[in-house]
This record gives sequence, structure tokens and C-alpha cells, in this order.
Amino acid sequence: MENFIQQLINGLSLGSIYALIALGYTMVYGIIKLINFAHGEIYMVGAFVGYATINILHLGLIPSLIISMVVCAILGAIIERVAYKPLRKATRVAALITAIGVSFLVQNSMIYLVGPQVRAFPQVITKKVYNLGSIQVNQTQITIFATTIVLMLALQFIVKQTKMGKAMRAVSTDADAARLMGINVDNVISFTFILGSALAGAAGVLVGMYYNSIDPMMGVVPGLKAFIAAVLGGIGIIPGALLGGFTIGIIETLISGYGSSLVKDAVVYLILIIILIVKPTGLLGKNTKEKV
Amino acid sequence: AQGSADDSDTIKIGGNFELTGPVSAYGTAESNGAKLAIKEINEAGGVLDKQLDYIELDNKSDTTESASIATKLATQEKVSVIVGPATSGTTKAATPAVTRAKVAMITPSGTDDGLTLDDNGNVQPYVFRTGFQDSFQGVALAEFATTHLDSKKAVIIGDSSSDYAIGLTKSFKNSYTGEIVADENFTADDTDFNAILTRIKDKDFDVIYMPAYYEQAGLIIKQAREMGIEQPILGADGFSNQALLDLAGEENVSNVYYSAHFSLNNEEKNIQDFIKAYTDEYKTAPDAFSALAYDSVYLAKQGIEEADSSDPEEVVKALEAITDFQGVTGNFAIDENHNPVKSVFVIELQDGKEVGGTEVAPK
Amino acid sequence: MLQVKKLTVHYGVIQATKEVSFEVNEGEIVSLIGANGAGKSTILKALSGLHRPTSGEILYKGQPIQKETTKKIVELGISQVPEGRHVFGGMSVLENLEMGAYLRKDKSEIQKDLKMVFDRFPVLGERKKQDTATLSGGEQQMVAMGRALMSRPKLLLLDEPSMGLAPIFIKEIFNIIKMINEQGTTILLIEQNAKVALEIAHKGYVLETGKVVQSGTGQELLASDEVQKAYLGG
Amino acid sequence: MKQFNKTNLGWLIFIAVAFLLIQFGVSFGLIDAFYEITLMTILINIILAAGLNLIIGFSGQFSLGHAGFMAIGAYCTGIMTIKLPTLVGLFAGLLLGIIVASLVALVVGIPTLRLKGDYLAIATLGVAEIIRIAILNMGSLTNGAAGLSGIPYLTTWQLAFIFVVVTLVIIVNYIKSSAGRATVAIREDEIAAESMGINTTKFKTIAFVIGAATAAVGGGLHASYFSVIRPADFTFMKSIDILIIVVFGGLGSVTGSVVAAIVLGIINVFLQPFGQLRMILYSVALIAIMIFKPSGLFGTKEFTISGLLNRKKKASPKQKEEPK
Amino acid sequence: MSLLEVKKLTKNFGGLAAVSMVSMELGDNELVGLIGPNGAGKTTLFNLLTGVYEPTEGSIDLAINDKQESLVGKKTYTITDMGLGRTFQNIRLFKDLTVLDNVLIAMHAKNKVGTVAALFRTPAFYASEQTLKAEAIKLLKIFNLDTKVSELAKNLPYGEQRRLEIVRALATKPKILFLDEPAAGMNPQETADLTALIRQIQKDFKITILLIEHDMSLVMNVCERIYVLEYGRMIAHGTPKEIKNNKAVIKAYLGGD
Ligand SMILES: Nc1ncnc2c1ncn2[C@@H]1O[C@H](COP(=O)(O)OP(=O)(O)OP(=O)(O)O)[C@@H](O)[C@H]1O
Ligand SMILES: Nc1ncnc2c1ncn2[C@@H]1O[C@H](COP(=O)(O)OP(=O)(O)OP(=O)(O)O)[C@@H](O)[C@H]1O
Ligand SMILES: [Mg+2]
Ligand SMILES: [Mg+2]
Repeated sequence: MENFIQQLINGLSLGSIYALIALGYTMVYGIIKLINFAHGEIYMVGAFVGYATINILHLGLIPSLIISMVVCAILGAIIERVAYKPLRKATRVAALITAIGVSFLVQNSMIYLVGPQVRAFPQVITKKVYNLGSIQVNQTQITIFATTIVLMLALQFIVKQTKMGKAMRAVSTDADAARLMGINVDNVISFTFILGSALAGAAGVLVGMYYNSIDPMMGVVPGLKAFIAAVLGGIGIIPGALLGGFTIGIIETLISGYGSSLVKDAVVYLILIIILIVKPTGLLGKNTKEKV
Repeated sequence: AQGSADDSDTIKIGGNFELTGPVSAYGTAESNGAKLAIKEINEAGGVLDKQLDYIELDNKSDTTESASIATKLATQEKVSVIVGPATSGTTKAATPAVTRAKVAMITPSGTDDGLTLDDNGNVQPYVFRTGFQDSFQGVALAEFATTHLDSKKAVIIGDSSSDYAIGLTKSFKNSYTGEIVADENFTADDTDFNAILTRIKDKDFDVIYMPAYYEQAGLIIKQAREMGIEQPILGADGFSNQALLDLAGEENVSNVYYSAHFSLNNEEKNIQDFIKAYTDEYKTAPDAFSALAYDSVYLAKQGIEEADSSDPEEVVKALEAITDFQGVTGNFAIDENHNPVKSVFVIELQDGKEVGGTEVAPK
Repeated sequence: MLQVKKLTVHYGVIQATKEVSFEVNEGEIVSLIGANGAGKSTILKALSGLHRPTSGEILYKGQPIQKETTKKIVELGISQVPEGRHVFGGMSVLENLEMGAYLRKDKSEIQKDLKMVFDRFPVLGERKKQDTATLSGGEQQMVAMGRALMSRPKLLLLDEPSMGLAPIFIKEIFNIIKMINEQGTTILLIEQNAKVALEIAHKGYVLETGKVVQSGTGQELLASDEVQKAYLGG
Repeated sequence: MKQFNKTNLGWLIFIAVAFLLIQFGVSFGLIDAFYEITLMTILINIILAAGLNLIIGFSGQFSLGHAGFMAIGAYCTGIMTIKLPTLVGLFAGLLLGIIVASLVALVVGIPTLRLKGDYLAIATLGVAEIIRIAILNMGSLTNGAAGLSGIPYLTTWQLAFIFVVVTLVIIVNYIKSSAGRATVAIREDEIAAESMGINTTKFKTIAFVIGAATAAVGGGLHASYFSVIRPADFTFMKSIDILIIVVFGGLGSVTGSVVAAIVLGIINVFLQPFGQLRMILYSVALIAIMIFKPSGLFGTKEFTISGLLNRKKKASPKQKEEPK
Repeated sequence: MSLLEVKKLTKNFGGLAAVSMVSMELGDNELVGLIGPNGAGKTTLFNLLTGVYEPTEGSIDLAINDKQESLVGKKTYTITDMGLGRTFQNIRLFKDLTVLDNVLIAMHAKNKVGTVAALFRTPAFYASEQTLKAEAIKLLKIFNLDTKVSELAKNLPYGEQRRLEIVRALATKPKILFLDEPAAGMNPQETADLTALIRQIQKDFKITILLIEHDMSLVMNVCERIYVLEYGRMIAHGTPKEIKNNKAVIKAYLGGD
């Protein structure tokens, strides 16, 4: 039993990492319907910026986190303006390919600049471990979990309640009509990217610190898993990212813990497909048919 | 075969490495090692009074691309010998190409037994290596686990996505005399190993055998030690990189053993010279990959010298006949199966420091 | 209030309007009529800055606005109910109406206007929380009208507001248009329902294949033979 | 009737000329061993891209799982020809690959093709990963992560060329048939298509199965030419590579896919000497191409022989950009 | 026996009864109107009849060869195949395809030449393609669209798009044709032309038409009978004359003069 609880905790902490990345993913998707494949790479850049500020500028965690979020926000805004904006009217697949191109570009530029090797992320805070019987939780796990929940609530608030959030949703359904309301559509989309990228930056630093390992390819798999988590939860739905992330994290962990780690990913995908067949728009997606 | 014409004033060496893609960390380290060797050789006057012209192409960690550039190097660039690639898969993919073109290929770190021997046990005539083969290393480590660590029960935590780790697991399993209580797997994409560690934590065992590269091994060691798993951890040459210590945190790297090609602490002059030259050039310490690639270039040089020709087929013959290569990863001869004859040296780490080494000679 | 001078608009190589000129005075209702594809909606898009004209001038209160952003134009007090409704599906009726007041800061006044809209369109009051995507066509048309009113426009551009509405509601809509106008909003109206449109209009323009071919007061146009034949089915 | 025969004849001549040109190049050493590898890569990519284009470009179903079906074909052919290293073995392997891939596509297609857009993309991606992991775990049959090596070298470029022609003819004829029009209607508007009496599930599944079968052929040829296959060769990134060809050529343009496969193959050759810079240059090129030509080289249009024959006939109406 | 018989049909969306306890009948060769205020449930009723939505309750039966067959639970494409064609309130053409392709697609279900013939391009395939095309062009001609066969549907003006939708629905060879606001967005002159056209196709093709329309000049002119919906319920049914004078209809829909 204790073992099971420990595995659940392992699953939740892995899941909160997926969720943390998935939040930005799903928000950007929700507004401009773009699968921003470069999201994982922005997360990677965030981790490297954190590495640089801590290692080279010798700053503490909080300032590093902020700097990393700012840098990523700027990067996100630039990417949007240069690569995505010209494709607003293009097909979604074309935009997807561009996003993949950006993802390749960021990844390989990073390999070119800093080399492909892994680096150890500097440990700025001492890692406390809490023991409850034989169950262990460490401080970073709690931090990441809490951050994920808080950010989810904050994002949900921004999108549902604030004026900017409403403008974002309006832009997402009908950009021309949104213009007629006096909304500056370009700014709203930039804001969306800035917010999403800042989130990715924060995730990069936190995860870098948690696993203590960063490299230019580190964004690929979490990026993909986060995308899957977002889809599983119902893409575009912010609480869905959280739910999807947790679900995948827990399933992965339980399969490794009790089944065979060899087929972990296959089983995750199988469960995912089954869930989608039962609920074609994800766990939280509304199962409405298009009104004709 | 189309050898490079003797009247040209350079000798071409090809490099086929993973400079981008999933395993670019190893390919890049090897590229660095190879380039350093080329530079040294040229500064020392070259080979057969000719400068070496090093032509390096990126195989994107991809088999098709590896076959393609191996062909390009052998047939269009007309190199005398190719060094690389870093992994078994890309090496195998390039094998038909170099075989057709009759050019030797020296892989620094392709470890699969089947690289130099085909399925029928015939030697692949154009493939050589400077690293260990899996069976050899796995057997040596199994023996080390029994005789030096007194282990009776082992847990395996292996990388199921790399043929390197799978080969090592297989040969370890075949020759380990104790009991294997658990065989856990992960993939190179994983960063979170808590699930499998939680699973083995309460099992009764006295050694963890961990065929994996340093990226994951470092994280597993860290997560295991933080979880309170204190048993000795035994790995292979994939551990041999400073990043292992950084990732795991030096305080966590105790009771860790791995088989190595060389030790940074080795006092021998050629090794210290290499470490210094490499560190000067790249601002980072060499690892097993760069050392093996460095040796591969020198092996190629020796082959050309002994052939007294840059004709690829002559070089192949000379390589087969090498009996006394002296490299930073050991002194060895090339055996009839194109593998180096060298012994495994197991390094012990305590608190992140090398505290000793044991030579395990193959049986 | 609004002067359009020699407005020419292209979609790629297709020329949608050709040197169209017309004028809207403060306090008027002006109707644009014309067959399908005559370029009526195109003119409204140019007025709102959604589509850049190739040449020509648009003066609003004497100022050229043909190069302004839509945001600026909305701020100046020009609001549009686009053809085909374009409501924000996925947002509730209330949120749609709030979007109409996006640029306004006067919270209490906004509340008043909301109430005004619900008074005019009681169905919307009942469906405040419903997702607009699931409303019927006519209900969506009301949302679009209400939304435009929420910006308190000085000049309201209406693109076929009666399309798809029940007869009883068409009358209602035109009453509302008249009422809004009487309360001081200038209106530029595009309608297929030429008869009703000209009846309430102070002035009308007839558009054919991108050109103004006829103009006059509402009554004059109603009486004209050409208009009778081409647009009134008589 | 006359017009049709003229076009068919035109294509026949076109194909024959292409074949002879390559043959000439090979015979006179213009196409050496290295260019032959490039040629093979291009030919195989044409087969893969044409099949994926049928799924994505014509039926409008977003599949990210092409690499999975390619893996099935590669392993079936690999295993079969290792046991039976003759042309018979090769054809048996390809056939087996087609059958297995089609069956898998059928079984997973029927339930998952109900999904829309990105949900379908994720489901197909999952299917491909499941296939890959299954292969990874099949023990000595597939040899796990190390994969199969020493697969007999039985494919020649001539054989691949024939397969390309056959694949393209099948796909084009299918698209031009009544069933093909039904398929395109699904892409355009599923609800309207259904109201026209089109069984959308059926035609989506057929397109998916044909696509999977061609992927298996591509995979089989790959295995037999490159002689080494590993599960790592058939990851999600492989699906993306093929997707790039399809989008670059134009969704819904078979000739576009052909041209894109050739162009990207050539670009790859030019970028090879750039080492670590090559992927940077490649991605910049990719982004630039998409920005300047978002609908791909050909859009939904086709290069046609009849178009060549009747140059004077007015050009097809200029395509406007699609709304998002 | 009537051609189509609908009994106690109900559709709830959450708490909203968009259609409730609606019964109606359609006979052979009839032209029937369906009117009602915005949001009354007219389009929803069409969607129920054509299988786009599943009814919450009630039955729909179609007479085929003197047998009643239930349409409830059948897929849209099956229902189309059984002889129910439709147009959409918000035009749903295959926008990026040509006018001709739009029509050819609609003929698909009734096309006899198989895919195998197409794959091998047998003479039968070419022949059938020719006949299909000829048939499609004949249909287009009736609606004056035969000069635009190779235009993309989205480039047609609105009125022509509406007409193309009707052609496309006719091409499925329906026994019953449902038209959802065919005159929306047309001016009175165009509406008058359409009125004549609808009457003509009903005669020429010998089909039954059920028509939703807010333009009374059209409805009152062509319909033999009219059903009136309000809040999902059938509040009246009768000849145009009866409906015009029905108090409830005037109050809910027509508006009093
Ligand atoms: N986005 C577009 N791209 C290309 N051509 C367009 C576009 N929008 C409109 N057109 C063309 O411009 C011309 C004018 O169209 P517009 O929509 O202004 O007509 P309209 O008078 O509003 O007609 P309707 O009564 O049908 O609404 C038409 O020929 C139309 O086909
Ligand atoms: N998918 C749906 N989900 C929720 N409510 C719906 C849905 N479809 C329709 N409704 C509701 O059902 C009612 C009937 O809608 P319907 O579209 O059938 O009206 P209608 O009679 O066609 O009106 P109009 O003449 O305005 O087109 C409306 O109140 C609408 O909001
Ligand atoms: Mg218009
Ligand atoms: Mg309706």
C-alpha cells in the first residue's frame, strides 16, 4: 500500500511536469489553434537561461526564474512575429510545419552554440526530503506541483475573467469580428505567445532544477508528452492540461511500477487511444456536435 | 578500388559522425577527439610526408544518412580510411557502403558484437573498432560483480532503447553466476526513474548492474541515492564522462564502479599529454568517446604508415596486421575479428573521486 | 459625417468596387442596395479597415481614415454588424455583448446599455448564459446587433441585418433601427429587402457591379422604374 | 475519349523518358554509388509521401502515424528476405507487409477515424508508437533495439522506380474515380459529404488503408536497399519528415509530393557538407518555404500532361488562400 | 400511406426542448412549407429528419416499396441514399472544388461503376464518367449554372451558391428535398426567380419538397400546405390561406398589420 502511495506521488510529480509544460501549449492552441511545436524548445531555452544566470551571473533562483521567463517571453514574441504571423491565413498544417521548423531551428542552434552534451543544472536550493513512514516527498516535487496548480488557476482566471482573456477568446473564434470590437488582434496574439512562452521558461528552470540535467534535446520528449497531455485533457481547455498531465504521469508511473517498463509508452498510448475513442474531444472537451 | 592517387600531396581521412540528432553528444565528442588527433599529426609532419585532409560529414544519427555519407566519403571524396560512426546502428548501416567501396571504417564506440562479424561468423572485412565489444565487456563486468563485489543477487536497470545497453545486458545475464532478481528498463528519453527505483527499493539484492550512457546513469544514480538505495552500482564505459558526476552530484557517486578505457588520473605521459591537449583545445575534459576517436585516427595513421600507401585496400591489410598499437585507451593488437585485444579496467568512485582501479583480464 | 470618394477595392486581381463615391450626413439613415456580388459588403469592410482599398478616400468628420486600424476606427465611433453575424461562438451571449463594449471604460454606463439591449431583445436576456454557437440563426443576428450597440456607435454600419429573420422580427429590427437613429446614431444600411430599407432611409444608393449607378432619397428610389424592376420584383 | 488516351500516352512517354535518363546517368557514371543512394531515398520518399498525401491531403485526415506502417513493411520484408534471400522472398515480404499494414490500419482506422483533427493526429501517433514498441519487444524475431542487419540487398533503383510508378498510378486513378471524389468531399466538409450520401467512415478508412499499404511498400524497399533497420528509424520524427514532404509539395497534389521529394532530396545533398550547420540551414529553409509558399509548391493543383498539351487553354482559376 | 410520417418527435439540448412532440406527414409530390419564429426548431427538425441529430424521442418513417422503414438511428448517408436530400441554412458547399465536382460528388452514391474499374481505367470507367458529367451539366443548366462548371464554388456570388446547393441536393436523386431558407440573402427579384424554379423542379422531378423560409412571398406562393413551429411545438397546420389568418401564427410569427 505504501508502495502504491509512493508510486502515486511519483506519478503526480512526473504528471505535474507534463502539466506545467502542457499549460502553455494548450493556451496557445486554444487561442490560435496552432500546435506550437516549438513550445518544448522554448522550455529548453528557459532551462539554459536559468543555467546561465545561476552559473555565470550567480543569481538566486527567483531572479533566475524571472530572467528566464522574460527571455523566453521575448523569444516567443519574436518567433510569433517572424514565423507564425505571416501564416495566419494559411492552412493549419502549413503553420504546423513552420512550428516544426522553428523547433528544429532553436534546437540545432542551441546544439551549435553550446554543444549537444548534457549539463548538470546548478543546485541553488538544498533539497529537503520529507519522510512519512516510508513514503518520501521532496521539496522540489512539492514546489513543482504547487506551481502547476497555481499557474493553472491563474491562467484560467486570465482567460475566463479578464478583459484580455475575453479578447483572446474572441480572437480565437473570429479574428475579423474581434477587430470590429476594437481589439488589436496582433497584440492579443503576441500576448498569448508571451504568456505561454514565459510559462515554458518557468517550467524549464523548475524541471532543470528538479532533474538536475539539461541539454538542447531536452524539450523534444516533454514537448510531445505535454502535447499529448493537452489533447487528452481536451486541447485548448486549461484545466484539461492539468488533468491530462496528471493522468499520463500516473499511468506511466504505475505501469513502470507494477507492469513492465518495457511497454510503458505503448500502454500509455493504448489507454490514450481508448480514452479518445470513448471521449473524442478529450477528458474535459465538450462532446457537442457541430450545429448545422 | 579507387585509391587516392599517389601523386596528390594530401591523404584524405573521412569522418562519419553523429553531429546532430539524438546521439549527437557522443558523435560530437568523437569528432572533437578525431580532429585533435588530425591536428597533432599534421603539426608533427603528417603521414608519409603528406598532410592529412580530414573530411567530416554529419549522419544526423540516422542510418540512411550514415550509409549515404559513407558512400560519399568512400567513392566521391576517395578517402583512405573512415573513422566513425559512434553507434552500432549507424556503423552497421555504413557497412555495406564501405564494403562495396573497399574502404576501411574504424568505429570508436560501436560495441555490438555483430559489427565486425556477420551472422554466419565471418569477419566483416572492412570494419574495425577500437572500443570494447559488448560480450567482452559484459562478461568482464559479470566476473567483477562476483569476484570483487561479492554479489549474489543483482538488479539490472538497463536502457531498452539502445542496442549498446541491450548487448551489455545480454552478455552480463549470460555469464553472471548469481541470481538476477529484477530486470528493469527505461528508454533514453526518460528523466524520471522514481517509478522503477521505488519498485526495486525493497527488493533484496547486493548490486545494481546499469548498462546505460552517462546521461541517464547520472540521473538514476542521483535519484537512487536520494531514495536511499545504497547498493553498489556497476556500469560500463558509457559511464565514462565528467557529466556523470555533475548530474548525479558528487556526494551521490559512491560505491560506483565502471569499466573504462582510460583514467583521467592515469600518470602515463601519453595519457596526460592527451588530456592536456584536449582540455586546452575544447575547455572540457575528454571522455571515453573522444579518447576512442582520438585513438581511431592514430590507428588509421599507423595503418597508412605500415601500408606505406594511402591506397584504401592496402590500408585495410595493414590494419589487420597491427600488433602493437599504443593509444590513450590502452595498448593493443587487432585480432583476427578486427577487435582490439585489451583488458577491461574497472574504476571505483567514492564521493565522486576515482579511488582505485582493477584490471579484469578477459578469460 | 462620412464621405467616400472614388473608392476602389480589389481582392487580389478581382476588382470588387470601382470608384464608388457617396456621402452620409449626421443623423441620417442611408441605404446601399444592389444585387449579390455588387460590392456592398466590400465597402463596409473598407470602411471598418478590415480590407484596405486600392485607391480612393474615406473621410470621417473630415478626417481621412482609409489607412487607420480597425481599432482606431472603432474608437472614432464607427461600429459594424457584419454580414453573416460573426458572433463569438464558444462565448456566452453576455460575454458577446461585453465584447461589444471592449473599448469602453465606463462600467456603470455599460450596465445600463446591457439592460437596454436586453429590453430590446428579450430572448437574449433569457439566454444570457447560453453558448452563442448553439443559438438559432435569428438569435445570433440579435446578438450581433446588440453587440454593435454596446459600443455606443456614432455611425452604425449594418450589413443585411434582416437576413434570416422571421417576418415579425424584421419589422421589429427595422423599428429598432429607426429608434436608434432617432436617438442620434447615424446609420449606413445594406439590405436585400430593398423596399423596407428604402422606406426608412433618408437617402439611398444603388450599386451595380462595383459602381454607383443611381442615387436619391428613399422615396425617389422606391418610385424609380429601374429600381422597381431590378430590386423590388415588380 | 481521345483526350484521355492522349494524356495517358503523354504520361507513358514522360515516365519512359525519366527512366531512360536515369538509366543513361547510371550507365555513364554520372549517377555514381552516392547519387544512387540519393535517388533511392527520393524514390522511397515519393512512395511514402504519395500515400500520406492521400490520407492527409485528399481525405483530410490528419495522420502522424505513417512511420508505424513503414516499420511494418520494413520488418516484414527484412525478416522475410533474411529467411529467403531471393526476389521471391522480396516480393513475399512486400506482400506480407502490405497485408499486415492494411490489417492494422483497418483495425485501428475504424474506431479512430471518427476523431477529428488533432485528436486523430495524436491517436495515429500513438498507433505508430505502439507498433514501434511492439517491434522493439518481439525478441529474436525483430532483434529489439539493435534491429535487423544484413538484410539481403535485393532492391535496385529500377525496381523501386517501377514501384513508384505503380503506386502513383493506383493513387491517381483512385483519386480521379468517383470514390476519390467522395474522399475529397470528406476533406472539404464532412457533414455536407455525409448529406450527399457518402459513407464517410468507409472512405476515410479506405484512404487510410491504401496509405498504410503504400507506406509498407516504402518501408520494405528501404529495408531491402539499406539492409539495416532499427525501431529508432521509425519514430515520430520519421512521420514528420514525410509530412514535411507532403506539405511542401502541396496537400492534395500528388505531383507536388513527387517534386517535393526530389527537391528535398537534392537540398539534403547540398547541405551534407555543412556539419552541425546543416540542420540549422535546413530549418531556416523550411520556415522560409512555408512563409513564402504556405500552400506548398503546387497547392492542390497537379502538374498535368494535358496541361502541357493544351498550354493555350486558360489557366485554372487563381487559388485564393484558404481561411484558417 | 404517406411518404414520410413523423410522430411525436422530440429533441432536447440539455434543458432546452428544441423540438417537442412534433408530428407531421408528407405525401408524394407535395410542396410543403415549414415556418416559425427564429429559434423555433425548424433547422433542428431538418437535422433530425436527415440523421444529423438523433431524436430524444419519437419516430420517423419513410415509405419504401409500400413498406414503412424507420429512419431513427440511421446514419445520414444511409438516409440520403434512401431518398432524402437537403440544403443547409449556412451554405455548406465544397468550397474549394469546382461547381462540376460539387455536383459529381453528390452523384457518387448512385454511381454504378466500381473502384476496380477506375483503378484500371477500363472503358466502362471512361464511359460512366462521361455520362455522369453529362447528367451533372444537364442539372446545372436548369439552374443557369452550366456556364460556371469550372469555377470554384467559393468564388460564386451568394445567390448562385444557394442555387448550386439545390442542384447538389437534387443530384442525390432524392424523393424528398429539404430546403433550409433557400432565399436568404436574395433580393425580391431573385426570390421571385427562385420561386418559379422551385415550383418547376418539383414538377419536373416529381419530388416532394419541404421548405423552410422566412420570406412569405415565396412560402405563400408555392406551398400547398404549411406547418408552423413555435418553441419546438407545432402550433398550426393548414393551407397558406388558413395560416395567413391564423391568430396564433400572426401573433407569433407574421406580425399583425
Ligand atoms: N474574400 C474575397 N476574395 C475574393 N473575392 C471576393 C472576396 N469577397 C468578395 N469577393 C468578390 O467581390 C465582389 C463583391 O462582393 P461583396 O461581398 O462586396 O458583394 P455584396 O454586394 O455584399 O453581395 P451580397 O449581396 O451577396 O452580400 C464579388 O464579386 C465577390 O465574389
Ligand atoms: N446543438 C445545439 N445545442 C444546443 N442548443 C441548440 C443546438 N442546436 C439548436 N439549439 C437551440 O435549439 C433552438 C432551435 O434552433 P434551430 O436552429 O432549429 O432554430 P430555427 O427554427 O431553425 O431558427 P432560425 O429561423 O433562426 O434558423 C434554438 O433555441 C437553438 O439555440
Ligand atoms: Mg454582402
Ligand atoms: Mg434555422
